[in-house]
Amino acid sequence: MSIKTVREALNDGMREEMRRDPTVILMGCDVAVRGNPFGVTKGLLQEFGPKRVIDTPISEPGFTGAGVGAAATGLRPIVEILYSDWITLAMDQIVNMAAKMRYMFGGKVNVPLVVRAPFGSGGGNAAQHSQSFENWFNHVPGLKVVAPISPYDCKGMLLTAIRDDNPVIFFEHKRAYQIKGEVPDEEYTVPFGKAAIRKEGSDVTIVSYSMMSIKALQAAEELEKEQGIKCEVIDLRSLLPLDYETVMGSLAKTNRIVVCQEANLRGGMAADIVAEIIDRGFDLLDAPPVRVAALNVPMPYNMALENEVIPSVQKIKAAVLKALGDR
Amino acid sequence: MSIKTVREALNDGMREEMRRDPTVILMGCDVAVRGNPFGVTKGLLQEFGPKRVIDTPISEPGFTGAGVGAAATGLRPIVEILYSDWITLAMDQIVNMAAKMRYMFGGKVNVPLVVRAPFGSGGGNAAQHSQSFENWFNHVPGLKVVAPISPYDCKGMLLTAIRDDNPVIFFEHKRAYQIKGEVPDEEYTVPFGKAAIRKEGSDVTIVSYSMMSIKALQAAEELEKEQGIKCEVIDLRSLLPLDYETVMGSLAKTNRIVVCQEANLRGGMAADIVAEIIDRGFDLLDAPPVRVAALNVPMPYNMALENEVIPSVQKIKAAVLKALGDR
Amino acid sequence: MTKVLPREDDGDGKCFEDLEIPPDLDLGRQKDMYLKMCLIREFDTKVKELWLDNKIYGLAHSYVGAEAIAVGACAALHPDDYITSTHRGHGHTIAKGADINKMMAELFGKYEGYNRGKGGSMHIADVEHGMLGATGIVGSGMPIALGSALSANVLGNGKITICFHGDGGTNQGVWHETINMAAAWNLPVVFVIENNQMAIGTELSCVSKETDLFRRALGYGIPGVLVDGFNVFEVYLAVKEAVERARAGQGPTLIEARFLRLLGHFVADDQWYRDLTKVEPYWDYDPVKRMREYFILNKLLKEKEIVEIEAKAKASVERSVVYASTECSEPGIDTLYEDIYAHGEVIV
Amino acid sequence: MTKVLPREDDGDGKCFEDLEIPPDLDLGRQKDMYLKMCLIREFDTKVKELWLDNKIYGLAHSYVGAEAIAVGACAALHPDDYITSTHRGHGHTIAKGADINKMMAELFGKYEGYNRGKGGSMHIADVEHGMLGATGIVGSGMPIALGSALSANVLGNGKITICFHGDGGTNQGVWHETINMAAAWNLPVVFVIENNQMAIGTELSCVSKETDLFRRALGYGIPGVLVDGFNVFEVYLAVKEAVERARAGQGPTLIEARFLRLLGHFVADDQWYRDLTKVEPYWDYDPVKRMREYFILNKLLKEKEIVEIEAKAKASVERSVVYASTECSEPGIDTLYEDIYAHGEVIV
Ligand SMILES: Cc1ncc(C[n+]2csc(CCOP(=O)(O)OP(=O)(O)O)c2C)c(N)n1
Ligand SMILES: Cc1ncc(C[n+]2csc(CCOP(=O)(O)OP(=O)(O)O)c2C)c(N)n1
Ligand SMILES: [Mg+2]
Ligand SMILES: [Mg+2]
Repeated sequence: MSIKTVREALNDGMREEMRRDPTVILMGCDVAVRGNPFGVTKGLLQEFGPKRVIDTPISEPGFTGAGVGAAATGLRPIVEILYSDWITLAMDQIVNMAAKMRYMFGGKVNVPLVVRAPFGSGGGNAAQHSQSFENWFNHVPGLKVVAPISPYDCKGMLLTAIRDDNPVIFFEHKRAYQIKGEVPDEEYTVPFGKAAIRKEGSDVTIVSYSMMSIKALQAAEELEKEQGIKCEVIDLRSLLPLDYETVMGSLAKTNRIVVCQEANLRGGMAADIVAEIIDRGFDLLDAPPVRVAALNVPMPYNMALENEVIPSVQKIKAAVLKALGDR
Repeated sequence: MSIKTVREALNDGMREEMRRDPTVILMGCDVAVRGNPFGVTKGLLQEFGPKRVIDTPISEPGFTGAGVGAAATGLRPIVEILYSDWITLAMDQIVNMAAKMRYMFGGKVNVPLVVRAPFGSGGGNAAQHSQSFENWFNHVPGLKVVAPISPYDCKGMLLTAIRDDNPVIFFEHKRAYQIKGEVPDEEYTVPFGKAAIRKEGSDVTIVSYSMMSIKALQAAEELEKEQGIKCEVIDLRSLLPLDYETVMGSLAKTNRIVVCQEANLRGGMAADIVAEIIDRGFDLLDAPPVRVAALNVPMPYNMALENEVIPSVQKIKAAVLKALGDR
Repeated sequence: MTKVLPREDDGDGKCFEDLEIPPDLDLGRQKDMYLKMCLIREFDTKVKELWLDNKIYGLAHSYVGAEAIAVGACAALHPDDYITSTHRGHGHTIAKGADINKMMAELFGKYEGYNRGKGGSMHIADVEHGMLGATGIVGSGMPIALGSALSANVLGNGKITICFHGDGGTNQGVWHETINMAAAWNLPVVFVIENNQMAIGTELSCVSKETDLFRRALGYGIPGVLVDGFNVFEVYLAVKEAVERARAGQGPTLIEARFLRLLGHFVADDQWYRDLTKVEPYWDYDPVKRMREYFILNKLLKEKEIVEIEAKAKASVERSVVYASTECSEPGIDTLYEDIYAHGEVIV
Repeated sequence: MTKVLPREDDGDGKCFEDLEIPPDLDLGRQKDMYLKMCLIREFDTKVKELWLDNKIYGLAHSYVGAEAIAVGACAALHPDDYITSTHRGHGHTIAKGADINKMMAELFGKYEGYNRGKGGSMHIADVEHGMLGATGIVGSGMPIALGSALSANVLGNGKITICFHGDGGTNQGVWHETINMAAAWNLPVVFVIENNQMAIGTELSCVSKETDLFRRALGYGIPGVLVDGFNVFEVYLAVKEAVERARAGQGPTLIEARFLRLLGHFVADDQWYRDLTKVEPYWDYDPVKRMREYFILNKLLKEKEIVEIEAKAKASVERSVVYASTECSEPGIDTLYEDIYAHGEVIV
């Protein structure tokens, strides 16, 4: 085990996988010479050369599509969209080509493509650099969607994503690169479709992912210390497929549930999870599920306003109390 | 009153509004010379000339963005994306520009843009010509989203959309153009944010929109005739804003609810509505809300398979019975 | 090869020249090419009939009139090279060597079809023969070709990609992005514009000021070539040269094959929006007819031999209809979730 | 005007020529232009300081070194003409006549800012002066310019649009789509490429084979012009000619203003990835310095007069900081839902 940051874990993941498998390539704006503006891909050009680590022009639709075509013909491309807000540019290639090619062609091709999409809010980056669109992709059969947050999961799921023969949208949180944690020195992978229980508890289940799972954990710890409330915190890690077994198992224990997302509330993933929970275990619920999410506004620049929009630890705590309201 | 098809109602709507307001223009692939492949814009070129009725190159991102720029500088453009599946190409301009410009610029511009996007499935058009993405836009603050189905609503809401000073995504169902209905001869509009109750009933509320509201009505009629079950059928018409007052009012009466969408189930609008219903009136529910939607598969070409995927009258009826299950 | 062909309003189309005996194609290969052209002609003539007869559904676009392009271009390829396609993919698929039975089965929505009945006309694909699939979204095949060229480059397998696309497709953003990247990275890809001067009902000259599309090559630092798109040998020669450049590591070429759309946009399009008297004269350049005349004129084949080829094509297509309609099965409901994800994984 | 300027690796940059007295700009206008260039220089020098001092946050990109382009181009416009911008928008905003106080207030996130504190550097907009907003998504301003040109055409109001964009932006699909449509429809728009030969850490020559970007104009049937982007008068003259063409209904022009990025990509970029010794010589062409020398050399202004202008710029910027930091208010939480929708409509 070593202590690594998320940045290092992702970098190691790509490096090791590129060493192991010569068909893995990386492409995106500034991933090569500059090692990506966040430093995530540093050193890869030097080790693997410009044929496999490719600085693209600013052509997101085109280079994402090139990733699809390359994936269909024998490579395992990792495509980077520096801020996931701009994945808007590549929607056609992701949704209408990557996700559907295999099915449309009767199973004759695999599309082992990874789209790395740093996402999330914070830092006053305003409306075009702060968005979270995971539910858009959750809506598209043929894709897989993951959003790990710990260095361990980031590396382990990146390996799984690269090795998966399906297109995977890999949401890494752009304010998490400094987060540190233990990472094994030997090779390992983290499977998709398995949630992690970050904290056990019997009073309320908190379902979360990415940065929200860190906030949820903090909320749970504060609630325990301050009021003796025992929350069970689930970090989904994988959104499609999603580990409803773990979610429902926890709900069966707590009978109360809070679902958190960083995206705007309306039309988001949390609603989908709530609806599924209703389908799968309405009778388990002692109280209505509560959602925590960003307000339904474009992200304002002013950081005081921004802080109001982004779902906070405080709001998660309030949601837990609401879920417990009639107890 | 006259009997008109949806096609005629939409054509009349554009024509009358273009007569009334010289700032209304129309652009898209084949909207001018060919009057759109579905015949919806026929005759407009002849009446308003090529400056206002513009055959674009096949450049969806660019001409949608041109609509945004034109809207910000004094026009009221109607932009057509012939099949809404390809709105994937214009996501950046819609989501990051049209929806946010006003907010980002501190309220200094209006963006009175209408994006007409024929959507929906049927006819063996396969995976890239059958999709419904309304929940993507529902997720984006700054947009309005409507999906009328009757000729009356189509025309009335198109006028409202054109006159609205915000960007509106106008989903017309591409298999509805032949649907006939009464349309007033005089000018009228249908407001956004007001649902229509298509059938009153006291046993179960069915929430639906676009083609699903026609199927819901048929399901309700059959259920009434066959089993005496009285469904209240709500046609939302407007998805953002959404008339929760009507929905919750109906639920207060029936205490059971079915929510229908034509889009793939996972990540769709129905989940969002269910989650909102939970927030607004959990205690009103005598049974878990039931969703009806397309299966989570890309649309297959084979029409027998396609028919399995598209939500049917039969599935709505089964959902109603499920909602009544424990009665 | 860069003579300027007449545009639609030039009327008589006299600039199209007769087919000349190509330097490096022996008669056997020429006969092969003629057979493929006839197969395309027969196939898409039949498809129209079947569509109007409700045997085939969805959207189907005919390659009739464009046969010289797919056949001429694919003749310059190795069997394991790649091509990407458009919404008008039957011709490409046949030219690349597909089995017509499996194509027809696909259009009938049968499980034995290339796409197991899930794709239909607009997504016809024959990946085994390097045909990377038709796509219903204009322009969306461009970056796919970039990707297959990129993979050839990384894997060093020497494969070439031909990227077919229409004049309409040249105005999509990804067209520009794709050509710029292919040029910057010197990739082994040949871009073939099927410039039939129409996109549904929109004439190219209404949506692009410069209608000499091959001139755009200049902005990317790659060669641009204009050829007569009704002339199978001219297409062949231009593509062959481009393929050789690509194989030699000299990067992409942009080839504009200019011709005119002779039929409607899709099989049931009656073209009310178009002055058909202007189209009429261009039937003289019908590539199948021209090649036939070429064989006779140059005394390469006897009428009887030609008829044999034509009959063979016709019979194959007839056979494919019998196959698709009587010897194939409907995909079962149990196949619905099949092949969404690889290796049998199902996510409901 | 189409002489080929040296690329970065040519080293000495001798091809940049001295500024010559422009035929139609009187000294008053030249002084105005110099003041604007100084304002941009001072403003963005201050912004860097403030950002490093945590007074300003988010992403901020400096226009230092590019002053000649925005100022030269906007000098050719009427006050009610339009411009569109990029992520590097401060220079455009100032050149178009914005109030520096409101700009600085915006960067401080204050309610008195142009965007009510909701936009910040990357979305700075001054719609009243025709500045249609900065955008953080490279290329996304292109079709906005197409739209304003379209509206001018429909409304017949004679307004011209200048569309500023970087070399990086020229490789986005919408760039191609926009220029093609503008050409096809003959719209009153001037495309000005700020070719600083870099996009963050990526050199243009690595991502485009043809680095003479003005040559792309050929593919669209419009004029393409190359100018020295460090030379305010050359930019002015080229844009003026293009604006006149546009006003006369002769459609768009593509102007490449070639220069070199002198500073980091954004205010805190230390450029470790770049060989700065190659950049060093280009500081000789610093447009502010060059214009200053021009005034002296041609004996148009005395040192004292120049210093006065410079001091005025400096004082304005100092003043704006005082204004923004002490005389403005934070936007209240109650403004959160304000201006998402028009006319005060709130959808929670
Ligand atoms: C992105 C997109 N926009 C519009 C359409 C509708 N459409 C289908 S084919 C076509 C014309 C294509 O023209 P071209 O590329 O020249 O090919 P052709 O049909 O002439 O062979 C159009 C506009 C589409 N399929 N995809
Ligand atoms: C669509 C998109 N891709 C990538 C980025 C990240 N990015 C911001 S500025 C920039 C470089 C832009 O280069 P250029 O257009 O030449 O302008 P310059 O910064 O040189 O003035 C990049 C890649 C972005 N903002 N938007
Ligand atoms: Mg065409
Ligand atoms: Mg640049």
